[in-house]
Amino acid sequence: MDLRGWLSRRLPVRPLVVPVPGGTASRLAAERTCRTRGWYSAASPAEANLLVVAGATDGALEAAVERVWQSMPAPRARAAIARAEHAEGQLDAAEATLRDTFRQRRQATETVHPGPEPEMAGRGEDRDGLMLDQLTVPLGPVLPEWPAGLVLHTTVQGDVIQDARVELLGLGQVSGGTPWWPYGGGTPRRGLAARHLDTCASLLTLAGAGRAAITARRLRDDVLLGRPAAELTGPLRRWSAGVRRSWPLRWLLSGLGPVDDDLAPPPHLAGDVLARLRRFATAAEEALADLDEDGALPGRSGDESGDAQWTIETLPRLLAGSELAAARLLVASLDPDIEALTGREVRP
Amino acid sequence: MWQEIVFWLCAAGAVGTGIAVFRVDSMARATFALLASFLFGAGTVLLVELTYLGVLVILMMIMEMVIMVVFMVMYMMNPAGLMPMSMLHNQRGSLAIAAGTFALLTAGIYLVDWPTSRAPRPGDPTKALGEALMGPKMLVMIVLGLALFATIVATVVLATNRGRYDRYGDRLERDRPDDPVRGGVGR
Amino acid sequence: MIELTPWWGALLLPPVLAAFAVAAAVFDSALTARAAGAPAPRAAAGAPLRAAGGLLLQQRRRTLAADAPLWRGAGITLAAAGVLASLVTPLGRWAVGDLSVGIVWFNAMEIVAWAAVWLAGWGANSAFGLVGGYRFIAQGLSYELPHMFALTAPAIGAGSLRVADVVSAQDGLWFAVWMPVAFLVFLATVLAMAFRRPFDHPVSRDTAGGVLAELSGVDRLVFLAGRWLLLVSGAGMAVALFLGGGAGPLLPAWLWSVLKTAAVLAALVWAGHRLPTVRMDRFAELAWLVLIPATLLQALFVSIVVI
Amino acid sequence: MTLQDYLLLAAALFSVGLYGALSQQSIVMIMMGLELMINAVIVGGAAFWYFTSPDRPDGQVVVVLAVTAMAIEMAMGFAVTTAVFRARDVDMTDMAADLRD
Amino acid sequence: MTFANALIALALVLGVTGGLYGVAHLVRLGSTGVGMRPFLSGHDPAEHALSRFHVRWYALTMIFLAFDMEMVFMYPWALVVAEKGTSAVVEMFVFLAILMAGVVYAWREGALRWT
Repeated sequence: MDLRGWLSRRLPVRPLVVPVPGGTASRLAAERTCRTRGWYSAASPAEANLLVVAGATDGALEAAVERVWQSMPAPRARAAIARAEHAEGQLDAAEATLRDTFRQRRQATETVHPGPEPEMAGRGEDRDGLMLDQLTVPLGPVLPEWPAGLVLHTTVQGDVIQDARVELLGLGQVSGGTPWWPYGGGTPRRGLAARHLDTCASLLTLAGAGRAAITARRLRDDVLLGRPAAELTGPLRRWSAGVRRSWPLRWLLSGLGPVDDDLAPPPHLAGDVLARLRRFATAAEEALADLDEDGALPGRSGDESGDAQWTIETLPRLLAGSELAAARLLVASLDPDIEALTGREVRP
Repeated sequence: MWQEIVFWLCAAGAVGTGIAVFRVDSMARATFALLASFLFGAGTVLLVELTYLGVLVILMMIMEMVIMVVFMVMYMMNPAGLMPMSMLHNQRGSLAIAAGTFALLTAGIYLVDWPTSRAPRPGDPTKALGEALMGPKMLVMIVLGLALFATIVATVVLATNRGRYDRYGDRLERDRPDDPVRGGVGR
Repeated sequence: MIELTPWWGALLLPPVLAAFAVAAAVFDSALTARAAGAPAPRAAAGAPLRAAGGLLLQQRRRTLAADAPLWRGAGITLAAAGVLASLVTPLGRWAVGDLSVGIVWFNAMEIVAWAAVWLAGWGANSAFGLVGGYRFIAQGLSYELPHMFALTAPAIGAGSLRVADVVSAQDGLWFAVWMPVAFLVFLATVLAMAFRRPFDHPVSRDTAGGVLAELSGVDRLVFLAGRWLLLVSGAGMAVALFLGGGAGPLLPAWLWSVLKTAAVLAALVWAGHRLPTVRMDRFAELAWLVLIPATLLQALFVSIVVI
Repeated sequence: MTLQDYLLLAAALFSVGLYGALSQQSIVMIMMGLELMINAVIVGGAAFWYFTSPDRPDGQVVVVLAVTAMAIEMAMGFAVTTAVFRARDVDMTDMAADLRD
Repeated sequence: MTFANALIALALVLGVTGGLYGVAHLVRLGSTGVGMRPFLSGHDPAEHALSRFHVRWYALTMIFLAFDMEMVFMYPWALVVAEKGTSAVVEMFVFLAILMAGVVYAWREGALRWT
């Protein structure tokens, strides 16, 4: 009885989806396929066994994906999804390689080529007077619930970010310079509703509200699949009311990552993480209310390049002095769409 | 019979890990060697039918060693022992003093004839301790209570960088403290 | 009323706890599957066992310059602590161990998880693991004192630290009825003790799985099994201290214990799915300024009733 | 398992702690030496209670006192280390000898 | 008897864990990945993470140490409170009130918040 084969046939697939600028459509398709197949996404390469690269990668992004691939334990499989339609097929092929123990055993013996040797951490000043060691923690391209293509090189002392530097990767890949949101998702209002739901989903996952996040993802996929508005308003209203009235979320997210007025934020990005979450939830509801007309677009306007540019410029100031958990929630609440920047020349 | 074996095992373990505390160079290993020494010590206390105090030492020592490791890793030069360096001074002298005290103590132990008591053992030593703390030994508890209160105040004064005047303004007039990180209660 | 099982009783303790742990894991994955609209939740029933098989197959990893002995020891210590914590918890009429200070023993065994989780985070030589490990100690410092006072309330009610006496003292009225605050705080701190959602900040996704960021293969399996065992032991102790252990009208005592523990476990896992992750910089003040006075007043109320 | 054996163990622990406290430079390591000594006091107290006066609770009170004293000593030690580290930016006893301010 | 049962249960747990490691060794696909780089979102680590971690709640640890010693007295007190009557209750809760006063002072000083 080949125990190894028996086990690997029953192995649950744990995908690690790598979002890439220009690959939003394939990322959404990959996420939907994984969710409907009951594959729960992994939080780190140690936990993952399927690396899904949603879009074409180049240069530094390719190197980052390669390093993550090296640090994934066997059995592991890889799927590069260039177009959304191929998502199903490529994921099936990847699952087949994953469960093929003979190939996995041969693959597992590859030698791991080591990178540069890290040295001891250096010390730095801190706001509470203790000079202790600082680590450089890049919150980079391959991280769960992270905007595609954004890299934040942060210096962290303890778990507080001392300073952060923004870098954008994979901008050259955006096909034809037109961002996917909101026009890629069918009518602009449907695309906008899906965009707000996507932001809320990643923010709620980071805040730990698992059920609300999964429901948001299901609604986002249904909106993008073109299901009629009448069918979606009921569940969306319940979800949105649940998010807005949840007192634990209010207690946990209020006063976090405040954007005050002297930073001149776009109107819908002002306030703290809780205000933005509630604003996006109501905006998704309004966008869904009259789904197929073309009236004024609530919440984020169609063109997001202004938001993304503002976010890229003010992120270092916002993040200096904030904890890692608060910083992740802040970036998820701003959720800059890097693809929107291709239309303009980029000044990080 | 098995009590003898267990006792000598615990004794050897306690002294062995005690020595390892100062031999090993990674701070995390030093602290958990000290924890192992305490656990072996608690083993001997359990052997002497003081179950409450034995389990109490296990409970309190694990907590204190975890807190100790937090500070060891925070302040020591190379906490994980990745860079070989020695933090010792006048090793010779201290070894001599330690060996001397040990010889002195052992001589004392074997020369003095300790009183042995035929008194009846109490049924439940913990209840005896409880009655003592409530009765004749009440002074011990209250004095230690005040000492703990003094410790809280002293540690807060010594360790915190920003006091209430930095948070609420010089005349404590601000109603919302300006802390870097918000807390759960109040603003 | 509770008598000590012979030596083979101790052999039964880990399997019983493992059965409870698998049942709780199945219920947890069924809840997640139902929320995600994945294929029939029934198929999710096998998910934890398949996941365990997958982890057995997975290649183990050791990061560069990691403190391997301490790191590997963390998972095994957590599993051992999870099992030893319910040494004194009675199942119906049998208890594997009978210590005159059973409550203090349970408390000591769950503190072992502090050292184990910090070691799992520190040993991996990874920034995310380190942050996760330190988050668990901050969580421990916040939940521990309300937890201890919640444990002391039944001890005062029964006038003894022996779990068997506490169970027999609940013949007339279960302690959960006249010590509600202590019961609720105890259930919340059992979730915090086993770092289950909503207190799963040490292993949450914002630091790529925190303490679990570098664990893979059988080390991860042993660590997660220890975490489930700790939750099961906490639920078992909640039944023994607050819900009258094996007491119940028709059914035999051990069946009552099984049903009550299953109910408490289901409630804990279900609560986890409803609440967001609690961050410790918010929970610390709440614990010290709200939960501790609440449990102290509960202890005062109980001691006034007792004298 | 006689009183002498227990006291021998206590003496051994005490002298290891003494060696550690004297030979280490950093304040935190000296505290670990101190704690080994208090561990010796705990074992000694328990032994005295069992062998010489089990009917009187004094031995147990000594152990409780030792545990509490260790906690207080640790808390104060860490507070002093934090204060010294913030003021002097070093935790070596030699360099921190001139604690003027 | 309890001591023997505890040892048997511990031995069984360690045995099962050893068994799991054995089975994992049997069905392994590849040897243990040595020298793996920790996960930093696809970048190589610049320094060892094992560094002097600046903990933000060190004041909380000291208050916890002091307050926790109160539990040392509370457990035996719980046994005798029934016989001793009101004097024991008054004494213990005066003791607790003193310590709670310390905690409220620490809260005013901002010690319960992250620095």
